[in-house]
Amino acid sequence: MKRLTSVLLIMSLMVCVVMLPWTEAKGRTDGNPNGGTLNYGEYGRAATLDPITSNDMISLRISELIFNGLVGIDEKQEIVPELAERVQMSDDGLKYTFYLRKDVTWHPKEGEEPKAFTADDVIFTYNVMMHPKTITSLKVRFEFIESATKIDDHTVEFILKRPILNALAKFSFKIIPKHGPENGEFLTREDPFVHKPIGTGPYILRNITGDHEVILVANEDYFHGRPHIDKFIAKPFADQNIMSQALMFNAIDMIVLVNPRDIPQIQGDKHFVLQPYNALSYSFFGYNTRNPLLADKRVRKAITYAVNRQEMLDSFFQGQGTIISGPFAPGSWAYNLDVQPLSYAPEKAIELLNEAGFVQGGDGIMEKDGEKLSLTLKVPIEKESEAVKRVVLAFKNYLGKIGVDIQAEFKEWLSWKEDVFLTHDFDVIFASWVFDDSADITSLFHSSEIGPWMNNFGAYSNPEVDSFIVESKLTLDHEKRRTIYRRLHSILADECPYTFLWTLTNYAAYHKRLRHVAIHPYKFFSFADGWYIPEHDQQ
Amino acid sequence: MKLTSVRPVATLLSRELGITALLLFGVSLVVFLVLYLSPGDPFSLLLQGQMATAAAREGVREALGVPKAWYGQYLVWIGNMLQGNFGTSIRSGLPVLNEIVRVGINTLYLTIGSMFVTLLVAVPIALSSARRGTTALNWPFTMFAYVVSALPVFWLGYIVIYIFMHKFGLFPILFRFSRDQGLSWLYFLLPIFVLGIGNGTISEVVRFLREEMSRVLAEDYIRTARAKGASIWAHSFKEGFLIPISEIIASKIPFILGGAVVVEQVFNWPGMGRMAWQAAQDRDYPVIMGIAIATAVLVRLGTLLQRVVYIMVNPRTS
Amino acid sequence: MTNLPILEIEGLRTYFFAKSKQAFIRAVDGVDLRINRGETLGLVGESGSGKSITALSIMGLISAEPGVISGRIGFKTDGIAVNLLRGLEEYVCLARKEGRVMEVRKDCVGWEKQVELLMGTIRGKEISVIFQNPRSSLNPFIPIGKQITEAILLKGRIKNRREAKQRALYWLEQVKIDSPRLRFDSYPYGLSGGMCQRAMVAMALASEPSLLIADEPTTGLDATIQSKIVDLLHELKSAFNVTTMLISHDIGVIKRLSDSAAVMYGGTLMEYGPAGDILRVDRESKHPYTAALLASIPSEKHIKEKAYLQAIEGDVLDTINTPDGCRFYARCNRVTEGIREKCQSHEPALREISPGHCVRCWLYFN
Amino acid sequence: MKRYSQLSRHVGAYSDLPFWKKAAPVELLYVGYGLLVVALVVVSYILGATHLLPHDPQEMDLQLLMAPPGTADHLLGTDFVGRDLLSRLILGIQAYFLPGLLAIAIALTLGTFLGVLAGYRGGRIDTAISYGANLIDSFPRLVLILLMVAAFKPDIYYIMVIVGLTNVPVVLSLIKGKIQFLKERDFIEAAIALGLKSRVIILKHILWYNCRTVLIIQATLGMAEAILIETSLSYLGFGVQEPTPSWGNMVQAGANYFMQGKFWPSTAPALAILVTIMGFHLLGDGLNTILEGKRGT
Repeated sequence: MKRLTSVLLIMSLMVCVVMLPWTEAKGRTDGNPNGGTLNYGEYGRAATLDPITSNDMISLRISELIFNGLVGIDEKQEIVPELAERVQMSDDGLKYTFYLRKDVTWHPKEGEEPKAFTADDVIFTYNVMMHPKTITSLKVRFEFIESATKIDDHTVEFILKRPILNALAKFSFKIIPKHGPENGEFLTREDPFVHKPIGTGPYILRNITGDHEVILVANEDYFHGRPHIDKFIAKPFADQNIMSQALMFNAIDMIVLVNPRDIPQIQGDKHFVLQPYNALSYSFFGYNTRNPLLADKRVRKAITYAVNRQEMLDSFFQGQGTIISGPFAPGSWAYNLDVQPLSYAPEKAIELLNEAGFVQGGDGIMEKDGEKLSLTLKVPIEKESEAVKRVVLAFKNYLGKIGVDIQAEFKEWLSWKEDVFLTHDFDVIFASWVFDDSADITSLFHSSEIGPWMNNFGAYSNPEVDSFIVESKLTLDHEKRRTIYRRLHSILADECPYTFLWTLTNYAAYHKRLRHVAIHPYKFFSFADGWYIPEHDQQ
Repeated sequence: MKLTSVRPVATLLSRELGITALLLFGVSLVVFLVLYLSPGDPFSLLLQGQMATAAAREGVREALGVPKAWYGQYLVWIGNMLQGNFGTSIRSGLPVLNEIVRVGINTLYLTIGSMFVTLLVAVPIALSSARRGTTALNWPFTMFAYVVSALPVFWLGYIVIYIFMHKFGLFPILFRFSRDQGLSWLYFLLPIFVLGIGNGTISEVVRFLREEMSRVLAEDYIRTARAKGASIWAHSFKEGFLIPISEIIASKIPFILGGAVVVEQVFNWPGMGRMAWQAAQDRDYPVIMGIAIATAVLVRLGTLLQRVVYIMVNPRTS
Repeated sequence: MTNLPILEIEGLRTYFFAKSKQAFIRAVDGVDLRINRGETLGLVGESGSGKSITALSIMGLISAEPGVISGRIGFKTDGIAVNLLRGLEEYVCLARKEGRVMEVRKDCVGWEKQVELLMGTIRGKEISVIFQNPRSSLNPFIPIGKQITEAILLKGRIKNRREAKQRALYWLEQVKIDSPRLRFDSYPYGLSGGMCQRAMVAMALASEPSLLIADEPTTGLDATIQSKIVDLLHELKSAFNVTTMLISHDIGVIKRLSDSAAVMYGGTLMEYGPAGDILRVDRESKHPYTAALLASIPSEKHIKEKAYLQAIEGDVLDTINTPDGCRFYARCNRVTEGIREKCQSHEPALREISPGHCVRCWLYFN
Repeated sequence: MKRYSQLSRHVGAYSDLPFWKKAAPVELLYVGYGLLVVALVVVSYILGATHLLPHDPQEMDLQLLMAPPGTADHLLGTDFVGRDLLSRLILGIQAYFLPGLLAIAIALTLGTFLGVLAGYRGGRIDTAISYGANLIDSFPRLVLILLMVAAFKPDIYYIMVIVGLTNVPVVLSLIKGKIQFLKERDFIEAAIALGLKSRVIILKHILWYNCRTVLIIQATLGMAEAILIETSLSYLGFGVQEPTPSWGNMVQAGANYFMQGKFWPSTAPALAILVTIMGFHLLGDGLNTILEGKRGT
């Protein structure tokens, strides 16, 4: 839903901004062997492969292999140079000057000499991104940039509209070549470039097969040095069960996201490694405060009390996750550890309901002056995602125990979206947000965000929260901001506009012959050029 | 017979073409309407990854130069279609026609193949029980046919896959991951087999063919044939076999296409069914329309086949 | 004309089991017949008297399930001598409860196999049939020429197709179909009933059978056509002198075509002998049923004397529970007191009252 | 005279059936089986209504997910949220029965009506109707269903309406065929000549005497098809939705564990489907044979 980068990244930012200029990035001198092929399974297919028009996770992962940004992050989650050697920012934080590497060349276009990477490409990318005819979800992220100008062939200068925190991280957007797209001004999905993109990254797109397999080969003259593994092949699957079997039977070597139900089976097999990484998203039950019953904070809180989150986490997700009490990533600077998640306490829940004027009706359902406490819970249908079904059913079950009647209504994805964000025809929804970088929660809880196709679908408005949010946006002082967020956190935890559930631990599974596998929580393949397969396993 | 039946076939073809054109128009219109009625904006998928505001959504339409009113869109679409341009997929931006042709071939394999399997199973059973009535020989087979046509197709698929993996360890081949060409035919065979067995029509086919055949076998002219010592098969072939079979093929194509949607997902088969499903979820209307047209054409071809056979065979019509 | 029998039927019984009534329908109930070479036997009787079933039994076309046949049908030409019912009854079982037959099980596969085995060399080679209503009896999907050619090829004398076609055309001429070449390729639906019947005849004769069974060849055609067909058959008879078993309810036809005649009633023979003797109206010594039959058709006598035709009183025999006595008793108008309860209690045997002329009636047992 | 006869009046010579072959004709068994299945449906309703089920089909035990069969007081084990499989299995049929009937009703009534119209009147009406039928046949069913489901909501009744509609052409052509057959045999002219009202001819002589078997078979098939379609949709996620138990969504949920060697949660409902569909098919067959007085499987 919302664009994101790692929240951990934001923390490390505080440190590394001071560390300029960076140490020169080292080449592939680790002496690990080259060769071998990596087949990895994806659930679904990439729509497009360029970094601008594409907006699904699968394409995002692939473009991570093909392209580079001006800056990147290393395995220690620190900002490191990629296409830029170094960056200079003005003291007012409005001017960013990037000095580009001179040794970077684009992947060869068939029948052409590989072109060198220059400032023009950066400007081109920025312009294309911002062109009205280019449809991309990136636009909103870069509206803070005033202008981009080329100083010389290897120097680019960005002027910001206003100083913002961790701006540098945002310059990790991928650069596309000026000579890439056929159209010189904007990029649409009909441009051939989106299906055979060329980049500067460690892997070159060779072709897409009839079965929609994306085949990538090592870029011999990658400026960080040739990646170890010769070939990456992304295989699309339409059935997760089959995909996990494909792994178990060595038809593929890696699954980027393992379905929780398959974790035990894979754990049981010595040939495979399960590698956890942060899901960077959290699940919640969101309430529609337009419904007078739910406008009452006590009811929302009662529901939160009535739900046994730990039990669900344990029996549905093998306990792989953390229960949260607020809209921030646990462990991030914004997360307030003093606020404990509400414990599972049905009796408290009932107390609260009584307090709110509800009494047990004849049929065991709570009612307040004749009105039953019966809510419709709308859930989007996802093929074979029983995780969602499980949570929803359990929720219904828990609330039944305290006399709240839940009518679970599963709806097809797009019509669910309209119900929730356009017509607001729901009482409760089950959904997940991915964390916003800079942990900005404006769009979720600020009263100005109430309306069609706005993120504050529950029409939650609380002047106190509003004012805190505004205040936090104005300040640039990190500590100040931190305290404000801790405040916000505790308010929201108490007000329960959502029942915050958990942030899960994702698992990638791969055959143990893959070595030195480091995973970026979100882009996944950021460090893939360091992965390798020992000779004896390369067959 | 050849001579007598060429002319009527020609006239038939010309007439069918007209009808088909009409039907295609109807199909496209209805599908488009349904699309329009179903909630969800096809272009919202371009903005996925952010919560697109109403304004942003309009912006997209502006950018793509899409008419606002649905009939506008439809007219544009059909205008292009008549020039043989089916537009490009909203999701992938690829030209719809090529895509459909590419995956359509696979689905065609699947459909025709499994139709063949279905007949292969059903026909002998039907004929033997039409000729001889229930016998100790054909009864078990009949029951078998009934059982398999009562199985949920995807479950059958799972079973087959499971068996082939765990018993024969053939997984890589099943999914074309093996470079071993020697066994790759299995990849084609299994889905066809599963869909052919599990499309739930076998019992129907058996019943229909059996009834038709036994009706024909009771005809006077068959008695004459027997009195002549001629082969009953040869004499009952046209009315008792050819015509019913062509009818079955024509009428079952839509069913099997439906089954393909499921089987293609289970077997990871790059076909039209999967494409259709994806497109329907994205409301990717150029693709959906394209597929609707393609299926309609396929079905019409089936009907056409039936009519042609009927006319070729049946002297009364010439 | 030699007197060698080509077909000898002895005690032929063809029963059909009616599940609903749990009883046998005795379609044919003890028929003894012999046809000599070159002669034409006319089998006459009301509809439902078992004429056609007899013919079907001979051809082994009793497919109706469960049909039960017994007796003996000896077929004999130079070279072949078989009992066309050999071993059939092994394929039938009866389920009884206190003596009553509850169900009949027929191993159709075995039965069919056996029949094929027996008839393989007979059907279309030795015996061929002309069925009634030619329209439905000819394959509507195959041109008549083809069907005739097929018959010729099946006979096996002629192997080569072109020859066979020539032969077929020849036969089409023989049966007086005008412009045979044209008709050769036309389908039954395109031809008149008469045409079809001619084609049928051509097909039957084309295989040059040693015995021809014509089952109601004129039924379902209008009068003028009927007579034309009869003429045709007559000519063919004199031309080719085929041994024929002619089945018809039309005494006129029988009279015209047959040398000897058999009168059937209720599944068995009532009278059997030279056609001349039996079918002459004025002759006295004959079975009451025959007499009644004759009385029911117009003849010169009637026309001269402007006499009324007499219909036969009563209904055709109920073949499920046939009486112990004479089958015709119920309708007989010549029962004398002397023989009444014999008629009631015992069925008379066929008795030869003059050389070659047998009658099944107590009147002639004195 | 009876010299040669083996087949005497009381059919002496023919050997008797051995007792074990004196079974009822197979058709009766079919019908019996079919009726048994129908009876089971009724039983399911009774049990559902009287809460005589072993467990509350909605009651979950999160500590006991995917329990194998024979686990303490869960005869068939539990499903992916720890609900008792047996109880849900028993209720499963109810997801289909009434909706299935709806689909059948639509298909039969519309199909018959249009069929009679086309067959009896013929001419322009006929052509128009057959175009309509072709139109329906030409749609990609499942995709249409998905869009409909999206447009309204994934409710089995909506789905069944569509299924019913897509089956109209089948019934239609059957009825039409019958009528044309009768016309060829000059049956209808005869009836008219007898001075029968066309209402009588159609209802009594055409539909009742000549089409009832076809219709019955179509009905039984319709029920079977309803079940199978819902199952396919369940696999795609658009069948009967939780928490309502349906065999389709049970098989789907269970099948997720099939590859891990846990067969029971999908096998039980799959077998239920199998048994039921067989029941309806055989019921149709048996009735067909008995009503038409034909032999055959």
